[in-house]
Amino acid sequence: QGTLRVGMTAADIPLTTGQTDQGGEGMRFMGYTVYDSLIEWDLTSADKPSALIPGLATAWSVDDADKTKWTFTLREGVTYHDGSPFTAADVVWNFDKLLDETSEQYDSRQAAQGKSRIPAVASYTAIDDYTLEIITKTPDATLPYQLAWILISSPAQFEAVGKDWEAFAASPSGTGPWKLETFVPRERAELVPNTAYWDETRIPKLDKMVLIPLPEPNARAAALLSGQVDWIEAPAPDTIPAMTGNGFVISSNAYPHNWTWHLSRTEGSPWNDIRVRQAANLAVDREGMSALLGGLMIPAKGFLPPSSQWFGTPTFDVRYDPEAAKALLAEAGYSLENPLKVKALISPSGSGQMLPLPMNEYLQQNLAQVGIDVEFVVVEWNQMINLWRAGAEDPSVEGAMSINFTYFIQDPFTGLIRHLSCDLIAPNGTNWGHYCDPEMQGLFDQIKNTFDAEEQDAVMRATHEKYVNDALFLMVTHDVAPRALAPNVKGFVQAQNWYQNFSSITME
Amino acid sequence: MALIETHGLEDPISEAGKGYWSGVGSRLIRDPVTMICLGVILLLILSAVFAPYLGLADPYTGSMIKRLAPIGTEGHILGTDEQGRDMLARLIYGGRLTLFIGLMPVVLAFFIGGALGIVAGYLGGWVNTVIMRTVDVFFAFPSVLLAIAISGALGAGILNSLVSLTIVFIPPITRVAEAVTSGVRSLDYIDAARASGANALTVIRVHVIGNVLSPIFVYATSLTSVCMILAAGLSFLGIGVRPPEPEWGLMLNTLRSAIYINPWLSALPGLMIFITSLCLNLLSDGVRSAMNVKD
Amino acid sequence: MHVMARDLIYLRTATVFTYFLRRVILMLPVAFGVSVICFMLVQIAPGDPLTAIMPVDATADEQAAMRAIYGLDKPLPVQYAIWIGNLFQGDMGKSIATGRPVADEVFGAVQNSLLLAFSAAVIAFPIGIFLGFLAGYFRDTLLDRAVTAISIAGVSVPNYWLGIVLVIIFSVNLGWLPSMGAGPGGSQDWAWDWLHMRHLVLPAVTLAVVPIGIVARTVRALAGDLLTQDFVTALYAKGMSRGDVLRHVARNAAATALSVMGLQLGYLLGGSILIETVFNWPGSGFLLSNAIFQRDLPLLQGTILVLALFFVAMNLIVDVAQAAIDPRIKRS
Amino acid sequence: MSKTETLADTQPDKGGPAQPLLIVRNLQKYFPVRGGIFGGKKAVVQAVDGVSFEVKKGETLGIVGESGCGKSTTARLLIGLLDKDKGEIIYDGQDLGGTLSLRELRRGVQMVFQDSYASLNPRLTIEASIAFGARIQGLSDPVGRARKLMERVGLAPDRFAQRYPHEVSGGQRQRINIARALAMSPRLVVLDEAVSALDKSVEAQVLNLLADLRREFGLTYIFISHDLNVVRYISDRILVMYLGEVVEIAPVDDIWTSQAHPYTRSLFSAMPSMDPDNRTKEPPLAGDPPNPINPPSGCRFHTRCRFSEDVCKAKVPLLHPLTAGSDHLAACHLHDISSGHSKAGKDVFE
Amino acid sequence: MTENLVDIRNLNVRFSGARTVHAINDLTLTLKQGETMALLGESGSGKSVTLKTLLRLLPPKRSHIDGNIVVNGVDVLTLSGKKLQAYRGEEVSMVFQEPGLALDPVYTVGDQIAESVMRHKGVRKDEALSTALDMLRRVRIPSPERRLHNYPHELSGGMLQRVMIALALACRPRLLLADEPTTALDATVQIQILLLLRDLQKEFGMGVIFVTHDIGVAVEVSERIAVMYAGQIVEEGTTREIIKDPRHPYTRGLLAANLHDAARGARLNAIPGAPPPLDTRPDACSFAPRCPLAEPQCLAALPPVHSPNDRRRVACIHPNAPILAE
Ligand SMILES: Nc1ncnc2c1ncn2[C@@H]1O[C@H](COP(=O)(O)OP(=O)(O)OP(=O)(O)O)[C@@H](O)[C@H]1O
Ligand SMILES: Nc1ncnc2c1ncn2[C@@H]1O[C@H](COP(=O)(O)OP(=O)(O)OP(=O)(O)O)[C@@H](O)[C@H]1O
Ligand SMILES: [Mg+2]
Ligand SMILES: [Mg+2]
Repeated sequence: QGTLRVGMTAADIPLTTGQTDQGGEGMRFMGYTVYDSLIEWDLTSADKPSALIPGLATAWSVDDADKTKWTFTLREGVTYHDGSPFTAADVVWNFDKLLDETSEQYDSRQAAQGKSRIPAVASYTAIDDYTLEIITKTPDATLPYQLAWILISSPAQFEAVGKDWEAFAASPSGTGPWKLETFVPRERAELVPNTAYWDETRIPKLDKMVLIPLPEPNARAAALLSGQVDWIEAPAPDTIPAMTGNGFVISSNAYPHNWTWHLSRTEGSPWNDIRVRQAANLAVDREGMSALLGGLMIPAKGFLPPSSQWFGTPTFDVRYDPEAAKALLAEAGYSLENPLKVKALISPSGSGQMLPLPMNEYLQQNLAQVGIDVEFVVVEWNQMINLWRAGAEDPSVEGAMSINFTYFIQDPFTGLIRHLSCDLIAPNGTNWGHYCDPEMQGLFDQIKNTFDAEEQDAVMRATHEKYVNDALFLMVTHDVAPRALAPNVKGFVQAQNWYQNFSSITME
Repeated sequence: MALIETHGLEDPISEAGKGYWSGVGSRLIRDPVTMICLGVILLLILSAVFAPYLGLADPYTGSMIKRLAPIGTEGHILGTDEQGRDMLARLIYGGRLTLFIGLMPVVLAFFIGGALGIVAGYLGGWVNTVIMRTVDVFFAFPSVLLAIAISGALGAGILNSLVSLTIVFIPPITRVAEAVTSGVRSLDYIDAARASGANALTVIRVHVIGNVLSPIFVYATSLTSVCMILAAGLSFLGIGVRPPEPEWGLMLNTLRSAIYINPWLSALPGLMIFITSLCLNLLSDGVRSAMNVKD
Repeated sequence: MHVMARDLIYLRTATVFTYFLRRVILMLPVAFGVSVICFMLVQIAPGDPLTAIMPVDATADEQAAMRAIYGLDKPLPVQYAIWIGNLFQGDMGKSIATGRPVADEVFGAVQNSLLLAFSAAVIAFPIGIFLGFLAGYFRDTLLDRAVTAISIAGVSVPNYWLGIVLVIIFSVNLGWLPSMGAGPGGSQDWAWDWLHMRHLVLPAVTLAVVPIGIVARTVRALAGDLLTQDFVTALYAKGMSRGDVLRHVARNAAATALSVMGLQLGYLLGGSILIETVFNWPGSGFLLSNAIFQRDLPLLQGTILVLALFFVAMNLIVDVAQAAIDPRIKRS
Repeated sequence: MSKTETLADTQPDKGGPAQPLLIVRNLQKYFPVRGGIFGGKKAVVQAVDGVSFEVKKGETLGIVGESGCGKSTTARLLIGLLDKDKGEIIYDGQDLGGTLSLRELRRGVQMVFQDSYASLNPRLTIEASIAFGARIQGLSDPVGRARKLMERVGLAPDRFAQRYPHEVSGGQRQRINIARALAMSPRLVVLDEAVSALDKSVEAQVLNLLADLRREFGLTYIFISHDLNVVRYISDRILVMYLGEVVEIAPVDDIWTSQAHPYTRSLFSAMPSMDPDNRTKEPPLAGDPPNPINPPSGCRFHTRCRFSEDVCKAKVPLLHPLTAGSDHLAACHLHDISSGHSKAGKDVFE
Repeated sequence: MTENLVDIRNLNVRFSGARTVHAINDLTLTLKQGETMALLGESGSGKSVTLKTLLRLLPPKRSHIDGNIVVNGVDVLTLSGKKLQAYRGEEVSMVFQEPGLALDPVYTVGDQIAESVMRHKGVRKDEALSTALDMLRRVRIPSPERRLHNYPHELSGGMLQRVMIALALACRPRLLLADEPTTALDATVQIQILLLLRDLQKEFGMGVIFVTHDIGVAVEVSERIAVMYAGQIVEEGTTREIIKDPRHPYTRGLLAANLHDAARGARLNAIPGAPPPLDTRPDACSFAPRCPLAEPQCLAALPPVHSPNDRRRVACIHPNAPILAE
């Protein structure tokens, strides 16, 4: 019971039509609340990394003979908020919404958000009401992870509001545990429980959940402290003492996020020398940085958080050891007197970037102490995204040899493959540093072709071990998704995931 | 017939031969408030200029361990900021940038707008029409809005702030310069000068500039405090000076969350902005009354 | 005699109306200039406005497709022509970030800003007038000094900072007033009750500080100036009381004071961006700062255009009202 | 200071003594008044309309008339501070805009303004103000000239040269203005209400000075005033203006004893009497002068004239001699037998 | 004493502030009921200050007044509050030099006259307006009904001064103060106003103090003339006496400078120099530095007041000196 008022970091209510915008937060509050996907994340546990579980699909399998052909069995008896039943045809309709520009339900805004999430999908057919077939372009074992992105909106509702996404946005309909009751752009959205939700354990206990965009961290803090909201996302570290002092609860947990310097591996980059890469990783005093973040971080031990199921057992120990770093640099021919000079791209802000400026300046000091002189190229966040898309060889990066980026690393593709795959070298893909290594590429292929989940996990671990051992990134820290809760918010379990389950929450 | 105040023929004014500016000066000196404000501003400017020689801590590097040290901490009289950098040093170095982007646009606008206004006011006719109608368009934007719009479009950066603020302050100065100039233009001594055969340039140089400059100047000084607050506001909003530069508006922004930990510390940049703009305002008022220029 | 009076009133109304028409016509080129400046804002902006809304790993093709949708692939004059053409049909384009029509977004936000601006004006103007009158009347006394000090402090204070301080004191520490938002249920279900109006208090007070100073200074100068004029002496000379004289002075000051206040209202509307950000007030300033940070240029453009036109209209109203109040209409 | 010294730079006489120093023909100046919905031209002030007169070498022409009748406008037209709409200005036989440039004209014609304070640049010392014109005209030793002139107008250069205008009295400022005008060694000085703002006692001092200077430098004056006594004292001939037009010109004694134009007559009768036993009984004219924006048709004075008849409304009277060859000219139908006025040619005033 | 409408005794007015001005120094003046007196003097001689003191219009903070003023039996200097308001406008009223500045620009002239009538006569607005209309008629304004609803800026200078006079006389005051009411007007209009005032004075029978620096104007309106110099009355007498038989050298100088019958081309008999600054209280003859007849004793002490007949006086040691040429 009760009303939970949430202060989001987004500046606006995320897109309500299905495929949301506003990044991870959009999916968290407006995606998995109002909608379901075929395959979902298990958000019930705080103790272990979340795994995929059945959503609107109850089972899926890949054809033994044709590894591009997948069959999905869909859940029966699921109805949308508008009362219409969910069938396989709806899934096809939703894929067309994103992929088929000629379909009447094609929505460029949702497509912009969703299309790139399912690069493997070639075609899809409804075999019967509850069986769906998907053909992938090439064999790709990561398809389930991709499908976890895609949210299913109600075709019947689309029809009912006059085939207009604008109108649909105002009264959306999905199959999710929450229904959107009202919404005022940029101000608030009110969600109420979907009492007919197919998973009874996830029928919300609250009467209402109100989402309020509060992009400014201090406004968020003030709103929480003055009792106008009960929950805020990402409290500013310095406001936390005031909150805990007043009985507010800080919830945090590891989740698949990292804060790194993506290194350039183009011709002539000093980062091509593994000794330099390792030295840099050894030079960073991650514990010291923790003070800056009010302890709300997990020092990096690798590219993935230490608690990840894919962490493995790398041999290179990412730790703070300036002496070792100096030794390595000396081998590579650099010293305090003759420091290595590098340029680094950073941005003063950006979603998920934590506190980019102080953190980078801190890094700069750390690196200077072992003989790496960093000069920053500071650009706006939007410009940074452009530079990230352009890649390390693009002239517009002005010779920068690294880019400070934070990554969503929740699944095999976003977690590992996209950063270093030879076929994704920028500007055609997301491999900013132009890294291309046959051995790594082999591992990536293996991931895509390993259809057994556990075997696939093993390959993932091997891949991550190579990430760490070769020190392919400057691995700095992981965010812990802090959120501050009023004392009377009970029953929240923070999963190790970008998304969260709000159904268990009650207000006292 | 009270047009003329009459003095004795013998020696009406004891300080005969004394220039206009020395009169202004002596009136200023007798005004304690203005002098104090002048002192504060001079102090700020001097300390900003000579910051590197004051033996201050490095305003760019700090230590995370000492972050947010309270005012009065040993070695950091005014405490440290969120990155453990010395506040005193940052405030003083911050004065550099803040005063620079707070005063420079007005200075630039004073020259540009002043020149435009004098030309428009003296020449009149279509030159006046073109200049003043263009100025009118800019007047359609409230100044804050215009500054934010241009800065918002151009993006953050010192140069961009300078450009946008200068654009904001050119129109009002042009308008005042035009009004003052056309007022002076209609006075008999301008006619007398023209009647002696002097060309427009000479008349402007000898007779116009000297008489319009001080009202324009006084008006411009009254804009400095607005400009400073606006410049700091841009930084505060994140579209002015970029971190890690010390700038009061920006410091105010980055120290905002520290208000829960160390409220006095986070109030310091705001206080500096307030004091400086207060002094600028009082100074401008003082100069105005000393020059006895009517509004 | 009464017929004559009515004729004169008619004449005056007619003059005011002619004046109004002339002002409207004079306003057109200004409005055109405003539209050009607003349009140019997008052009001077570096970078690609679409970046912010695409997922970071969107491909080049996907971006090009989006660009075409927003018409950003056409040459400049064409874009302007389309933009201005659409403007006349009330279409200011769509927000890049939300896809919603800019017009809807802006007008909703401007309403909220107006609410805030008017509230600030309701606080600022009476106080400013009162203080200014006091200072002007008791010119060169201690009271005058005090009022001058207050008004200078008012215009010197960075109000965004003041806003933060007020929030800490009255919302966080004392818990008396809410720190953000336009009412417990958002701006949509605004009502004139305390529950809603308490949300207005802090932002309106913060916003009022500067105009209090400005109005006080203006009124002080006006009153001080008027009180030294011959007609005031003449009023005393015919036996008028202090109150009568003040009435005359007030009536004389009305037109100028009104125009200053009208402009201030315009400034309040256009200048509240920082305050709206601090208080999360869903107004035009808040919208503008969102537009800036999301590089939502159509929205930026639209918001500024509407605010500027509002300001132009405000000027017009003020001018005409001034002409209507003040019998000495300027004829040139 | 000898006379020749100062006059060394004076423009040489061109036309000889018979050539009038200044001839003005049909001078016209209309000021547009903006208004109307489109802010366009709506009306014109007919400030000066068809003014003609001559000024002989060495004489003083007084111009009188009520406020707004175009005296100052005429003066400003004469030295080119305003551009004339129509008409000719001939200086010593040379036509302005033709053989004579504006710059040359300004060497020969200078002006003293009414408001002694506004006509001095507050930021220049007195010496600099006086020297400015001479410097512009490229005359030798402008500062020395200035100091000599200061001495001549009765201001000790040592005490006054470095003062600023606000540091001297009104009478002294007007002396400075006179010195400033003389610094370019003009031949004609236009004095626009030069003594009107001064107190009676100071006025007398300045008038004495002007008379001395005229004699000493052989100057020609155009002396504008609304004070008939002053004009009478200083002028040789008097020109009367009404609403932008010349209504009468005559030698001072002629006009003093018999005014030909009804307006002139009213103007003279309006002078306060100085005899307590013989005070004015009846105001000579009723009402205020009409607005020059839409001046009355025909004779502009007809709305206030006792003798007004239809012809006055219809026809513009021309300025012509009262008797052939007379230098007493008037623009009135009463004095034009052929005008059709019923009382034309009769002595109506007694 | 009671037969005097105005009785000013030993009035001193001093202004303090940035510089001290001893504007009025020991001024004594009487006016009988129905009499018109011209106060003549050059700029700064204290004419306006005298009038303002009579109406208590000087800024109370910066002006220091002492002496005695009785108007119609009322001790003016002790008045305050309601009594002062009743006195102003009802007993005594004033016409100003610049009617354009002395009328409130945003009220119609009718309202401004009516306002005064309402205040002093306690009548209703429409009644007051008809009084105003009647007054406008009496000052001979053409089409007064229309003018009643005009704003000041819509009227010409002469018309405004008529309105001002109508306003001043609306409550039938016993004393009218006129401060150079015609200086700003054209010659043809000035004479109209002067004659109007003369007529109205006869009609209303009030006392008038008329300030001017123009002797001709004084002659037109007044029976008596008092000549002021540096805050003092240097000579007083009937108009005829002052014009025909001036005794004080300053009065003589003024008359000589008047050009009225100065021969053309002849040198004018100008008074040299300029009036003294009034920063100290004069303890000698203020005119002495400019006086052709000055003697050492003039600079040593205040001159004696010589009174040849009852209401005639001259403050000079040479009251009987023959008129000198130059
Ligand atoms: N620059 C101008 N623009 C418009 N009207 C003008 C201008 N200058 C003069 N006038 C008008 O022309 C008419 C004649 O003015 P002018 O100054 O020549 O009169 P004047 O005889 O000198 O009067 P005064 O005795 O008041 O000095 C007046 O009605 C005046 O308002
Ligand atoms: N309010 C005041 N404060 C200070 N000094 C004043 C004030 N009013 C008048 N004076 C001074 O008092 C003296 C007499 O002034 P007053 O106005 O009476 O002169 P006036 O004879 O009316 O001259 P005018 O002919 O110029 O009107 C002047 O020196 C003037 O400067
Ligand atoms: Mg004139
Ligand atoms: Mg006076």
